[in-house]
Amino acid sequence: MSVRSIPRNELETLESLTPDKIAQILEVALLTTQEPLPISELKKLFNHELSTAVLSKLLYGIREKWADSGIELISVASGWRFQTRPDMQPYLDRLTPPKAPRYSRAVLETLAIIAYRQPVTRGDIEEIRGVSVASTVLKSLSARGWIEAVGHRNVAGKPALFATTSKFLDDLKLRSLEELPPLEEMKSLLDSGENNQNLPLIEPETDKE
Amino acid sequence: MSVRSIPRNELETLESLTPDKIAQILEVALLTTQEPLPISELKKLFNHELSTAVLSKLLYGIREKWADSGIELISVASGWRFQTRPDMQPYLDRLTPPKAPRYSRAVLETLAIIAYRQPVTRGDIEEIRGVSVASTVLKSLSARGWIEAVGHRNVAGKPALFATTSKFLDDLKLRSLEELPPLEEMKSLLDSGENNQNLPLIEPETDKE
Amino acid sequence: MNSVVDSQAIQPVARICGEPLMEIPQDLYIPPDALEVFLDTFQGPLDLLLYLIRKHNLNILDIPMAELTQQYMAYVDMMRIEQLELAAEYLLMTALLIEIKSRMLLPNPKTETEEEHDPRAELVQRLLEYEQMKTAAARLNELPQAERDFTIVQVLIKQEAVAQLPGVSIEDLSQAWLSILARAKVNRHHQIKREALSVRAYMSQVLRDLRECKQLQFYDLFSPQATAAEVVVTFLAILELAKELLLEISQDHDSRIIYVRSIDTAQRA
Repeated sequence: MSVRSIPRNELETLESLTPDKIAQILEVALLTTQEPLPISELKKLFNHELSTAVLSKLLYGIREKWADSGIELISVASGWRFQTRPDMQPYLDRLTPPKAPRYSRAVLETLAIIAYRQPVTRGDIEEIRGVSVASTVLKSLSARGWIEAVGHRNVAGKPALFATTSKFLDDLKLRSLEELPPLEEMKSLLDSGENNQNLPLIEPETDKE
Repeated sequence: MSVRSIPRNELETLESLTPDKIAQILEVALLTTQEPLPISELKKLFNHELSTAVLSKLLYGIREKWADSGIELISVASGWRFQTRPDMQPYLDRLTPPKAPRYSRAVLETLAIIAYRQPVTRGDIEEIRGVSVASTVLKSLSARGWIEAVGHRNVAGKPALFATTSKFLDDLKLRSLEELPPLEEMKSLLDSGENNQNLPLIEPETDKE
Repeated sequence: MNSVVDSQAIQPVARICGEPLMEIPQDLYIPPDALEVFLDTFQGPLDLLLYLIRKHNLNILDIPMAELTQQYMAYVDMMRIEQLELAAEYLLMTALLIEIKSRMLLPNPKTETEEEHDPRAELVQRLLEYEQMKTAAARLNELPQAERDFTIVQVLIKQEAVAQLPGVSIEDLSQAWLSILARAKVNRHHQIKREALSVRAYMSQVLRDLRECKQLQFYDLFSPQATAAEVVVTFLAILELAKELLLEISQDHDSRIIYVRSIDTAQRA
C-alpha cells in the first residue's frame, strides 16, 4: 500500500524542483484531469511561483514531446488538455461502443443557429428553421452541456435566451466562437434559373464579404 | 479536416500495424480508461488477433517506457491501468484540495480540555464538558499522537491522566503550551457578551460519539 | 469544394421499398408510399422549398404554383392524421406561396413608391438564412467532436491508502474552550490563570519523568539548563501534583535526600 511519503507542509520549495520535475508534475496534472486546465489553474501546482510565460514554454515542450504518440496536448477554450489523436478513435470504439450520440439534422441545425446567432430564443430558432423545435432537441443539447439559458427576452412569456457554453467549444476543440467555420454567403435565389445545371449549391460569392 | 477519414471497416489489418503502432494503441486505450483493462479486453483493440503473450510483452514495454514519469502502469487483480505515483499526490491536491475532514465537537473540546487543564482524567473531562466522553474520542487523539497517558491518579479505578504531547505542539506549530490563547482573554471575550451571537457552539449538546 | 455539397449529392433523397430515390421527380410528384420517408428527409416546408428551388433550378418567380400547391396540400392531408403541427406549417407555407403568386399576377398599382415591398423578398431572405444555417450545421458536424472523434485522456489519480487526518488549528481549540465556558456559564471550578497553564504543562512533564523511573531524587526533576522561572514553575508543578495526590514526596532521615515517587501504582502493574 502506498503511504503518503511527503507531508503537505514539507513539499520541496520550487527552487529545489528541477525543470524536468516541474514538467513531470504538469504532465501528470494534465493526464489525470478530464476538464481542460487553464494556466491559472496550473499555477496552483507550483503555489503560483511560476509565471505564465514559463508555464507556456513548458506546455509547448510537453506538446512537442508527445508529437509522435497516440495522444496530443491541445489548447481549447477553457485551457489545456490531453486527448487522443483522431486515428486512434476507431480502435477505442472497439473497446467501448461509441457513446457520443449521432445528432439528427434537427439537433444540428438548432445547434448551428444557437452557435452563430446567440443568444436566441426557441422562437427565433423556429423562425429560421420554419418548423417547431421539439423540447427534446433543446434538452439533448443542454444535457450534453453544449447550450445553456443565459437570460430571458423581455417580451410576453419571457422566453429563455440560449447560448453555447465553453464545454461546447472544448468538445469541438475550439478556443473561441471565432474559430467556428465561417458562415457562407448563400447563392442568391432570385437569379437562379439561368445557368445552374451543375448545381453550385453553396458557391460562396467572393464579391460579398 | 480528415477526422472521419478512416471508416471503421477499412482499418488497417493487423499485419500492416507496426509494433510501435500497436504499442501506441495499447497505451492510448490505457490512458483513456480509468478502470483496469484485462488482457481479454485489450485483445478487442486488435480484433483478437494478438496473443496474451504478445500483449503482455508490449505492456511490460509500456510500463518500462513510463518508468521515469509521474504515472505508472500497474497490473491489478482486474487488469492493467495507469495511475499516479504517490509522490505526485501533494501537487495534485493543490488543484483539487481534498475536503479536509473535521473533528467532531466532542473531540475538539476534549482536546482543548486536555491542552489547557493537563494532566486530566477522563472523569475531569466529563465534569468540565458536562457530558460523558466516549472512549473512541480519547483513542482517536491518542492514535494521532496528540495525547498520552502520563500517569494515573491514585483514586479508585486508577484513572489515566492525559496530557498533550510534543507532537501536538509540532502539528499545531506551537513552541510551547504557553502559546495557546490565554484563557482569561477568552473568558473576558465571553463575558463582554459582544461576540456571543457569533459563537457557533453554545447550544447544549448530548453527543455520544 | 466543400464536403456538404458532396455528401448531399450522393445521399438518396429517400428510400422507397429499399430502393433509393436519388432525386425528386421533375413533376414534383411524390408517390404516396414515399411520403412518410420523404417528410422525414426534409426538416419542414422551408427545407423542402429550398430543396426544390436549388435542385430544379426553380426561379422563385417561376415556381409552378398550381402543382406545388397541390403537392403541398397532399402532404397536408396525409399529415393531418398524425402530425397536425407539421401539417399546419406546410399549410402556412402553401398559403404564403399562393399569396406571392397572386400578388405577382395582379397588376401593380403605379401609385406605390419604387420601394414597394416585394412579397418574395421576405421569403427569399428566410430561405437564404435557413440555407446558411443548414450549411453551418453540416460544417459543425464535420468538426472533430469529443467522444465521437477523439477521447479525452484521463488517468486515475491513485488516492492515498492512508485516510487523511483532520486538521486542528489553535482557533479550533479556543473555539472549543469558549463553547465549554459558554455552556458552563459560571465557570468557577475551572477558572485558570494564565500562569497556571505552564504549571500544568510541567505537571505533565514531571509525571512523564516519574513514569520512566520508580522514584527520583527531588533535584533530578530539575533540568540543569532550567531558567529560574522554569525552576519555580517545576517546583509549583510538583507541589500541585502532591496536592492532587499524584505523587508522594519523602525525605530520607539519614541522607536528607528528598525523593519524589509517583503514587501511580496502576502503571507498574
